[in-house]
Amino acid sequence: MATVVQAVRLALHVGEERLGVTDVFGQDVGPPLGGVFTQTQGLRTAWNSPLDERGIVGTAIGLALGGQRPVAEIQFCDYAFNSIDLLKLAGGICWSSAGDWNCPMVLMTPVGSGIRGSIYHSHSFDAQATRIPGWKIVMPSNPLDAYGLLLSAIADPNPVMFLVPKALMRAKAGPNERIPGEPDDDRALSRMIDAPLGDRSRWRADWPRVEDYFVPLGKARICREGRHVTVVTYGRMVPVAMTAAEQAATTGVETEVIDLRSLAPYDWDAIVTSVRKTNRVLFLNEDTDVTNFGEHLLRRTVEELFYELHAPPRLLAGAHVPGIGLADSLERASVPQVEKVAQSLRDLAGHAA
Amino acid sequence: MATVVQAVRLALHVGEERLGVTDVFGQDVGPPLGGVFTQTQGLRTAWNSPLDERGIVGTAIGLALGGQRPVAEIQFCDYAFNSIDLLKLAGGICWSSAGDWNCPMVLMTPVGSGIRGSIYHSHSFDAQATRIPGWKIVMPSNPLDAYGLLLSAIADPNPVMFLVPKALMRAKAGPNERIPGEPDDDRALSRMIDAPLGDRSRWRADWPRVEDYFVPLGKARICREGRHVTVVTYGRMVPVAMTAAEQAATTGVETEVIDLRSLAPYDWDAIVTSVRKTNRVLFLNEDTDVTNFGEHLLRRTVEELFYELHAPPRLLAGAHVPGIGLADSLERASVPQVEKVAQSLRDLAGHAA
Amino acid sequence: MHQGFRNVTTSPSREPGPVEEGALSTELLLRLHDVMLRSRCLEERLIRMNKQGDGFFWVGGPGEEALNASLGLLIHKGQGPLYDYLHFHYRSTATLAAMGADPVDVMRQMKNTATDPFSAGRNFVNHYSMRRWNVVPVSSPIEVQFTMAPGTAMANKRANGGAGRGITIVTGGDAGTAEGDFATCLQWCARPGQELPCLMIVENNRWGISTLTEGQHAERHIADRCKAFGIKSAVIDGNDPEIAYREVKRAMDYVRSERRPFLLEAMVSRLYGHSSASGANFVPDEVDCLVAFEKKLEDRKILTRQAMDELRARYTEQLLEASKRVREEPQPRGEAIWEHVFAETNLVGETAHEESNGADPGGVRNGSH
Amino acid sequence: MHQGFRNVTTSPSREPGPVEEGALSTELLLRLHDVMLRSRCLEERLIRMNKQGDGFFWVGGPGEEALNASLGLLIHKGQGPLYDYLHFHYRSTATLAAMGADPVDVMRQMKNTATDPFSAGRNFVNHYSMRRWNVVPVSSPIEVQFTMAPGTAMANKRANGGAGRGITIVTGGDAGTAEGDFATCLQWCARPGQELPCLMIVENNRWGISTLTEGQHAERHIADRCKAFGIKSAVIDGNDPEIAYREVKRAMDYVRSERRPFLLEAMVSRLYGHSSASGANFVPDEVDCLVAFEKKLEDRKILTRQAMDELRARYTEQLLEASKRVREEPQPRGEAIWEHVFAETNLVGETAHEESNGADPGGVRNGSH
Ligand SMILES: Cc1ncc(C[n+]2csc(CCOP(=O)(O)OP(=O)(O)O)c2C)c(N)n1
Ligand SMILES: Cc1ncc(C[n+]2csc(CCOP(=O)(O)OP(=O)(O)O)c2C)c(N)n1
Ligand SMILES: [Mg+2]
Ligand SMILES: [Mg+2]
Repeated sequence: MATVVQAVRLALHVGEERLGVTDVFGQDVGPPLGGVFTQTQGLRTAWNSPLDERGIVGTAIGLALGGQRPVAEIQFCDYAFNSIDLLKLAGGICWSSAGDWNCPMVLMTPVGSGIRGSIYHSHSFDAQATRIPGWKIVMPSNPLDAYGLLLSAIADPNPVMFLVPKALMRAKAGPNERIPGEPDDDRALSRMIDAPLGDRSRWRADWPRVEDYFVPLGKARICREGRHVTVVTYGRMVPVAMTAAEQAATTGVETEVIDLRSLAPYDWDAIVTSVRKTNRVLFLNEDTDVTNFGEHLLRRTVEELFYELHAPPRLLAGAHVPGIGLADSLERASVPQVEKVAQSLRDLAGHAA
Repeated sequence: MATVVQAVRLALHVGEERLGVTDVFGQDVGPPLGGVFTQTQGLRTAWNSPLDERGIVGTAIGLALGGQRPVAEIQFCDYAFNSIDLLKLAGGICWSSAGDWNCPMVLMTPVGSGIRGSIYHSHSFDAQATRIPGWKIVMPSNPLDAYGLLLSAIADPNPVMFLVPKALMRAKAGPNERIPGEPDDDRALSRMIDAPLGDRSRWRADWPRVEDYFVPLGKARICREGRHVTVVTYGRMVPVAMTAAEQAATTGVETEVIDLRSLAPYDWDAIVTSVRKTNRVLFLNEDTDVTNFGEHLLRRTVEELFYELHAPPRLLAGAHVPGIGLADSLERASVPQVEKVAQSLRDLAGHAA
Repeated sequence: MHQGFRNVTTSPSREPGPVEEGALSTELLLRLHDVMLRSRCLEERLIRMNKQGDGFFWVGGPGEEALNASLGLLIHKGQGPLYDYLHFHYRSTATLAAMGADPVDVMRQMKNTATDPFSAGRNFVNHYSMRRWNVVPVSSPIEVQFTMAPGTAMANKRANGGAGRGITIVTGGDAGTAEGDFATCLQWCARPGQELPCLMIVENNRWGISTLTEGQHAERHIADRCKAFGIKSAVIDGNDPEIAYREVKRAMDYVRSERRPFLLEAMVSRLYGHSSASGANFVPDEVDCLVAFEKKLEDRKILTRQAMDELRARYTEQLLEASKRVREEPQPRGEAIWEHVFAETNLVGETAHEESNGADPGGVRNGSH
Repeated sequence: MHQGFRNVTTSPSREPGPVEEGALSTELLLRLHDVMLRSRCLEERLIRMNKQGDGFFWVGGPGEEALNASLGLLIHKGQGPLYDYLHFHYRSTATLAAMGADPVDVMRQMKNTATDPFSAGRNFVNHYSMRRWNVVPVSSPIEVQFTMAPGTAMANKRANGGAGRGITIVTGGDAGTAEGDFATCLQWCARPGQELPCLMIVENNRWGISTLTEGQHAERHIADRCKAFGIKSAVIDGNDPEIAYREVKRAMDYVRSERRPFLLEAMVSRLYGHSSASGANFVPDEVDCLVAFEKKLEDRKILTRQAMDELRARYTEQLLEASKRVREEPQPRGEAIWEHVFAETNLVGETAHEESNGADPGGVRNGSH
């Protein structure tokens, strides 16, 4: 099965060959490295940029306005915070011109903690991103969604942010989550598209003939069905929620896990349907928990479903402190852990109707 | 009575003379203009900077680390979005160094709509600001608070954001809100500290002997007491809430209006006390309503006071679109208006216990 | 900053050839004058409208007509990467006038009517957007246009398999060059082997609102900054349309043919202050490019004073009449704020897909072709 | 970017005087060697620790010891604006070694122990913070230190009524100069009449992670960018401690006495790749400043091979022993994340208030005096 990082690479290849992608660029995106996570190895249109995030975002906007199809990368989302104004600008180009222009670009960036990245390789970007109107925002939790969401992002005529959880880069697809057309044998796939160590000057990727697979933007995925509690989450917290659901199940709590996948637009219907069923909901993400996107979802839930709630809806998110510390103990104390999530599920289920 | 902009000027003067302020700087902050809203006229330490927000924020950090007491201005908060990374950096200096360093700076910037500022002179900054740990954040709604909050901001050993609602710059203090020491006669005050039109090369401010008045950071103000509904708001929405409360009162709805004044730290006790009394709460601000600070307050309210709520708590905030349009009709449609607020109060009060 | 710029027409690094050559034809001089005059009359109407309460805010380019009229007449106008991409700031009135923009539309934006074709009443006046002429939406933040310019310049360079002649033109003020974004543009346009056909124009009026640039900038000429990057440049008197036209053309020809960047710094005037926020009153002590040019035309017997006065009276009258009609046009509906947050189709793909490698699925999928 | 830098010792604009003059005393050469060697042994220990799983990440400065040792020995070390403010990046190991930082503390940060005095286990190794020596917290984002440097340089310039000798020193890499923040530093340090005592050092190893700077940068020398601002500069071979020491001293003396900015570009090596993320393996094809210097010392009979080998063995042994002890030190408690979000007192006011005009209420009020 492809890993997330291989799925991203395959999607970008399809983008180049069939969806008109003209540029995959950013710091160390081109040869010889092909991305600090190997996500852009072997791509025909990949190139290295100067070390200048503002130049990367601005140039991507310009390329898009110039009729090209850029996929720009910010090496770590931690380094996108000097360009929030440009992201707002991109999100406002269609609106400010009253529909005269559109800006079809994809901004790709690794997010979140989980790799002992210390203060500046652990930031989340979902709360910041959802504050920027005019952008569509997606965040996969597995290889197949990474592939399908990235194809949709590329095909969309609007700016789309593709947030990749760092901690899941090497995560493999589940048994029935194979990318249509990928080889059955993992090692075969690796030999085809993973660049060798050492000299790569003569290496070329041998791309498998993967098929189109578009995950519609704005459509959630129910990863697990349950009657007692709903967890609304995305990205790196999806596997955490799944494990916690397993634990809760041992004490008879049946948890429904919703992987939102798209944060903008987001699948409100999926949330409503599930909360109507379970009457109890936990919003889960790893971004800091003051002015957090989960708080938006919770607010809307309270405003529209107040009388269906049998327990106070909850948010579990990251600690509102200036950074995530390097030490394991610090990282664990900063973002939601399985035990805490499982406990919250039990607490919520414990509330009588 | 002093206006907000005069109160800011008086506070900065006291800062220079008695609290060790060494620099009041930013674009057009120094002579001859003294600020695009006249807020820095006549100040001894005011100077003009290059047109470079990143340089302004970075230099303020450096001055603070160098033992100076800078008050830096971003001319409009709309232009601070290219420096979010630097604001995060400033907020993290103490934490990242485990308490070795602190960063005593004040960042002053006009916020919000209400002056027909169009797309780039109407942004709010409260949601963005509250996402940045390590900062204290204040936002006055009247001259006396502007004076008292700014003095406390200057005296604090941490970075403090002073967000001034553009639309209230010329708002006057209420009868018993005189700044201690300000002259009784407004025109006298104006003659003393407002720079004349035309040539100012020989003009000097004649400062009144205003006294110390510190509004503690983190302390809300109850602007109006009521039994039926609580409104938690700040800045420009305070007068809006007060007028709406008046209207609601005509139909027997008694509204309690809380002016938060400090967004970080915020006065949770004041909210709890009031909501315990009214059991109904509206959170009101003009920032865009996806991932909004009011949603944080609402979330916490739901988590901690769920069983005390007799009605679904509500948020009224700005429309989540890329900008605020120039036309009156567009601006009004983008941010909460009195009628809508009054209606929400009636709706909330309408819910039986 | 060095004050003797009025004597400076070109800096040592200016390329190629001397200034003196090639006088402009009478016909061209008349066209330049006509554009400058029409643009000035429009600005004065806009200022009047603002003072009468028709429109909340004015900003524009009176004092920059000589440069901008020249620029507008020389632009390779059209849609898509075979034509010039234009990243303007808020003082480009004369440029658009030269290109043929309808002054009534400008007044619509001034009055933020629903009929404003550039922003439907959303943006300030002189914040143009015209995709059919590659005019990228003008936005208020200073210098951000310099981060986008390399992107459209890449599109220009690739167009028609590299045989395209379109270039990217980006304009900005002097004070704004202190933003890191100006350096970004220099850096990205000069990448070795990846040089971009981008004409950067700094319209130096020596002010940033109330701040004299010479108090903040140590550069003798802002244009000197591009030398370290091997980018050619010129510093010119932008108040003389004859110099301006020749130098803009020279710079443009260089960028068009060499497919390399060029930085043109033009010394200009700011005749009505920064904007309506600073009163928008006429500043007597700055060179008025229109007055100076009209004197020349009179001395050279190309136009009589009377003819020019009549022309001015006619334009003023026409604009006044039009402004009355604009005043009657509808304001936007409040609900309109929800429109155009997202695009349904890939508009920018329309003219570009034949140049870009591969078809344009976004557009195709959304049936915009 | 131009490759012939090894021949270049100084650029035309380098000021003042020729390079040849003033050979270094034997004692100084020995000190330089000792610092370089200690620093290299420490880096090698840190890399080993990382490979053995003691510490998640390594980044440092092997290959920059000649320059950084010289810099560290010349810094005017102390607390407050009368002393040098230091805005370093993550390759300053030898600088801190020269200043006298305890290598055990560095290993503590490597192992993110609770005892790490720079960040209490929060930050990566070689991300120093030492207020008592004006070492501003090193942070990972590239180039942001260049936006802060003008601020501390203003404090230096004011200190002791303008009679202070402290300066601000800011270091960074070559690729990072593409960020607008580098231009910001040039702009702010050169303001006419407001020039700042700031020594900017670009440590040019020709790489940004996997990207060759010459492919992205058209500048023949990055230092050329300061010419437009009237800022003096030099480009030197940072791999030769004799050149480096002389040139750093020359630059520093200029900034200290003239109270003006200076940009020093030093060509250096990157001997273990970018960081542990790229393997942290020794790169044979780059000049090793320590090997070259030891050869010189041997040829000049200043030190014998044997003596140097023994010294290296001793340092290596000491560091190994210390690393074992560090491994036993406690890790931070999880709840520690809540500490130091806010400061209780105005620490930075302690030494500064006598220079700044007016007392320091924050500090006073919070009783820190
Ligand atoms: C990023 C940003 N900062 C500040 C402002 C406010 N502002 C508008 S115009 C201006 C001065 C611009 O000066 P210059 O670049 O010389 O252009 P000019 O107006 O003189 O033509 C400023 C500071 C802005 N619009 N954008
Ligand atoms: C703002 C920012 N962008 C990207 C990165 C990731 N990154 C870390 S080091 C580096 C390369 C820096 O190259 P250079 O400035 O030459 O310094 P060197 O590492 O070569 O000493 C990059 C891109 C970062 N740390 N900060
Ligand atoms: Mg100007
Ligand atoms: Mg480097």
